[in-house]
Amino acid sequence: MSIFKDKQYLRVNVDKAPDDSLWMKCKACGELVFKRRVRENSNICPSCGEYFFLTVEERIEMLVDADSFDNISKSIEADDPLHFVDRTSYQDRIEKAQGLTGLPDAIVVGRATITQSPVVLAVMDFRFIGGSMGSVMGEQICHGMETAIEDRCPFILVSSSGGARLQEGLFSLLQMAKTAAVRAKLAEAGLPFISIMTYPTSGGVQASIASLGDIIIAERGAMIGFAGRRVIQFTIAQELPADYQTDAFAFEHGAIDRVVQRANMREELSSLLGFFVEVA
Amino acid sequence: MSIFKDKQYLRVNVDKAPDDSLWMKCKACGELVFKRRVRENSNICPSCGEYFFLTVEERIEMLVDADSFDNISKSIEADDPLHFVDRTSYQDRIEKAQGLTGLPDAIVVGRATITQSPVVLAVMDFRFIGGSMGSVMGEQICHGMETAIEDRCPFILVSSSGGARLQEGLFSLLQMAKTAAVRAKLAEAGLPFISIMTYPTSGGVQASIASLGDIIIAERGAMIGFAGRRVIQFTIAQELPADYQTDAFAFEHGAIDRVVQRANMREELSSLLGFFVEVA
Amino acid sequence: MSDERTLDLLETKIEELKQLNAMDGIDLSGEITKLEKKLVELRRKLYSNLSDWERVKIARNPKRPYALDYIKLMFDGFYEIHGDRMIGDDRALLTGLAQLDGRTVMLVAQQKGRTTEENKERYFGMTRPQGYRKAVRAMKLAERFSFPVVTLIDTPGAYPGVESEASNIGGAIAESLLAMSQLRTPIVSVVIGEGGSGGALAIGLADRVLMLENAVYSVITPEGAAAILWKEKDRSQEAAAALQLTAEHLLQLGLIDGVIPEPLGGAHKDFAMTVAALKPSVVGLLDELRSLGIDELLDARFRRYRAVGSFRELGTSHEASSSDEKVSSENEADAAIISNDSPDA
Amino acid sequence: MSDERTLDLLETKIEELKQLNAMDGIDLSGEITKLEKKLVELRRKLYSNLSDWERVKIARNPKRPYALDYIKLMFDGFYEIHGDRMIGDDRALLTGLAQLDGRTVMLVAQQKGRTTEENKERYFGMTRPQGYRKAVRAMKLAERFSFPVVTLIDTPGAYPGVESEASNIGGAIAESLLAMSQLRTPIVSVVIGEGGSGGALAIGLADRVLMLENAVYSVITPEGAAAILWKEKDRSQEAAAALQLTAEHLLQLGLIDGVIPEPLGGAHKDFAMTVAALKPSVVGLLDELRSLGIDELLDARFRRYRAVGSFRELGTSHEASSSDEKVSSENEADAAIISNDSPDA
Ligand SMILES: [Zn+2]
Ligand SMILES: [Zn+2]
Repeated sequence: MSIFKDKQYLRVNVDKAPDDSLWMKCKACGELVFKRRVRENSNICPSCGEYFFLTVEERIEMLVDADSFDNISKSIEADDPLHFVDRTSYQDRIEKAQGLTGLPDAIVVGRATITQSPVVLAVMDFRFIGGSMGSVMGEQICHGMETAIEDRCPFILVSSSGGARLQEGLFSLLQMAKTAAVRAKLAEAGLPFISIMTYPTSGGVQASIASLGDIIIAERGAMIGFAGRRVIQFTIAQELPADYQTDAFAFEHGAIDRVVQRANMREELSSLLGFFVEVA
Repeated sequence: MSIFKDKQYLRVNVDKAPDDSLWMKCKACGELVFKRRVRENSNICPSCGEYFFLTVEERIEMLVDADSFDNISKSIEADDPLHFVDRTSYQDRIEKAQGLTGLPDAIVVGRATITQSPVVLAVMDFRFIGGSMGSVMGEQICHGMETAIEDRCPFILVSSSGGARLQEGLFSLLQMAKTAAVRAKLAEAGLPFISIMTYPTSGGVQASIASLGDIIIAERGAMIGFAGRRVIQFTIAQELPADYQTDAFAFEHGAIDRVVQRANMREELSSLLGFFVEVA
Repeated sequence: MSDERTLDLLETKIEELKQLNAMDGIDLSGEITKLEKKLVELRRKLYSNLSDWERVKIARNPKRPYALDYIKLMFDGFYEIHGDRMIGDDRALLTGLAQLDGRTVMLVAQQKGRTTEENKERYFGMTRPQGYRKAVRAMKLAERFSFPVVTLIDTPGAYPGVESEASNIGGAIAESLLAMSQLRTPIVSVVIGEGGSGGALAIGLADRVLMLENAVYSVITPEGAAAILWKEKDRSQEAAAALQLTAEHLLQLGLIDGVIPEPLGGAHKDFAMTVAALKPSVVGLLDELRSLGIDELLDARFRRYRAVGSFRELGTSHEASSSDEKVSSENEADAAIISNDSPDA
Repeated sequence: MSDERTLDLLETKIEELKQLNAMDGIDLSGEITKLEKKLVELRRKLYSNLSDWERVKIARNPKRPYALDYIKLMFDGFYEIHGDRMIGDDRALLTGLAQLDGRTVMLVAQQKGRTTEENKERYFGMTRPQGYRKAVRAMKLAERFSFPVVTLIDTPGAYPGVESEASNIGGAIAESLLAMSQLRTPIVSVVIGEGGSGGALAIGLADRVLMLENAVYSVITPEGAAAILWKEKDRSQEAAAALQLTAEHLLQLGLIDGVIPEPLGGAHKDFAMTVAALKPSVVGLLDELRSLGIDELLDARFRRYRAVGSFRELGTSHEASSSDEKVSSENEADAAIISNDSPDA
């Protein structure tokens, strides 16, 4: 059963394909664990506590009131303004990612309620070309914020992204500016923006919209930062500490407000939204 | 000859008493130096380069166009709201400081021109109870900023202060808030505030008005910081680096815009003011 | 004269007598009642006549309610926000959303530690630059949503030292003052313990300022003043009196708006009673401030601070000094080379 | 085909011939004129057909004019201001007042170093958090006085590494974008050399964006793209072409407002000529922007950025993929785990 009321954007949902096995092997601890138990456990390994990626559907289901999510994503998909081809064409990457995720791009936006409080929620899907931000994601985020302004309700963004989408070149880079500009409108309207950073929130997403939350909450285990380990080793060959870009590092250095366990995120939002009831 | 056109506030000017000697001994290098040469050299030791304190008159003379200074200080002096007595009474300290400096309190405010640009200039005198900020100084600084707003011209403050004046208790502390509040009005009026920090700019003066300049210029050799060495050794017994609270330390850590030789300060202001000609 | 410890001992004895009374069926109730009356009387005597220095000691009493105690007892659902978004998070200054009487406020509160470990984490309640910058961030967030700001002041002073200077502690305090003077939402500050100089004022530029009865608020600690002005540290009691740093003095001087009574013996004797006295005052002030238009509020705040100061027309009310005595300017200067921030050791 | 070095050699030879001509009275003027014509022709041929990768190399040429060269040649009286007022001063990003055509502007300019020593000081032109925070301070200062802001972009990218992350480099870039989107004064940005990803854009959210003819502006360096997408570093030339990072491409894509022609061979061949081409464009744009009301200006800036992006109605212009091939999501994801900031080594 899909949590999306409106399924028009969902072509194929790989997760809905019948499980070919009831068991999975945890990449972190190597244990064979029962898939259903993993799912019931917020997609956290019951054996070692490792967080597995969530699909957009799983993430939404975990955060909002049952059946409250109304997908309002704009009916758009990536154009290919540069006719970009590397080892494969951008067009092909998009189609494959769509096939894999059942989503038009790496983000879904919708209206929902969290303990009856109306919100606009946007959730990235890392499986879709690394959750990278191209023109579609930029537009959907802005659409989400504008809907929040119309509805006079909070905007919540769950980031899971490696950064800008390379295949759209400067178009992608400029989404950082675009989302920042619309975020200013949300602030002018006096409406809260809650940014949730999950594994990973980095590059152009971390250096723009994700870092502009009134409140920034990291999911435990999130990787948060601008430049990845590879870039640093490539550029300045610096030794990196073990806690580099961990949630704890970001917290210690004042970049985020709170670190929250995945299983507690809904309650966290519920309690936070309570303070903003009079705002809307 | 006094540079003050209006001498009503000047009772005795110690510096005008006849020199009992043509020579002085430099505290820094121990050399006997010719007083007139020191004076001609911006009160800098011709032998070792040590900066000596400037009186308010000397400072003003060094900065503004000849005979352009018009003392507009409010005709006020310290009250003694707490009837403060330590080893001696506050009343006594005030009177002695007035006798020593010929000034009603540790600051003088006036209109002047610098290479023909009109400014309001306020200058502290460290000899007056360590240039400490009590109610009179707070009021004179605000009066200076308000005059700048009336005249639509820049405001320049030359700080030389150990901090708040203890003998006025919380009245002194609140001058930090008072000057900050009026400084906001200057900003709203779109007029520049140039803060010049000299030796020393510390405590409550550094932690309020002096740090709120649009542009902050340190005189070479300035001591800049919040808590003095004694306080730190007293409180946390920390070892302090040699450059602690030097101009170089403040510059390196981004607290100030520039460090300028005393002899070049007038030219510095002249060139800076040139950029603000269209503002007034 | 009896001091607090003696009275505490007497209280313990009375408790013991009560237990005896209950256990053995011996009727001591008459004696107990008399002793209890005596205790109240002695307490009243002791505390009705506290010296300023004794109040300093009460204000610093580690049993005294701290910010987190008020947060627990006076507010609902504290949602703490952390970090200055630049270099770090200061645990000596807490910021967060809370409900007061059913409405959201932004709390900015200085927090000391009770245990050695907690004091290490909280730098003995001394705020660092990242704390003031977090405070400014929190206050601007509050402004965006028209949440009033409530600040709880309790610090020996801003944290001194190389690390603080390297992050421009003075500039951080100054910027906080500037931000508060322009903040377009009501601000109420309460000095709940130690109002330590610039480090306290940095979050104390408010529309209304309250003090608890035994709180103190001063340009410098008595110890610092004694060392600098009297050149003798053990003159702290005298310095405490001279500085007029108690709530009562400051109310008389017109520098604060109200004094919140504490239970006999001090706020630490009864947290609930303390909160019961403070809460309606803060709620009432916020209601009053909310009823003003925002421009009216900011005008009034400006006028409040524009007017603060005590001076007189030149030469009006005392004779010009005829003293010929020359004082060393160095010595005099020395008297003012202080930081606004010299916490007691 | 002849490359730049060959032509430089030819130029030297012509100079030598000229000297010979002058010294010995031998008349070589006819031959010299012919050679000079030939040189111009060869240069034109070479540079009229530069590959994108060749432009990347020109954009990075250390002989190219840097911010300080423009400051010297194009502006009058640069008054540099330093420091973020919080933790430090970044020498890879300069801010200060300057006069342009007789009027004050605020310059925000990235500065690379030429010597090893200078590069150490300037972190090879890579901006740190204190640089972006200084930039925001400078821009807000400009706003207070209605001085327009001119930014000169020239960076391989923001400085990566532990120190930067510990001061929240990503947050600093984001805050700069937010501030620029709301800044109530005109902003003109010029990419004068390397526009390196988020580190460049952080000071490039402007009312008008110009690029020099041989400047580049890209979401990632060609080397980074080659490493991530092609998995082969020596595919940088191909990546450079695919990224459409040149001024000409970006103008065609509608992402910038104008291209400033450079002297034949690149801006480094003639600083004065470069400035002569750039200066009137910037002056003209500022005049145009100054003529707008401030709200109109901000509206237009908002619409500019609100509109940027290239996408299409779902399913409109290409067939749904029927490919059954399953790609590893890990592999795909990998393709995007990049920083916006991967300067070349
Ligand atoms: Zn596991
Ligand atoms: Zn000397």
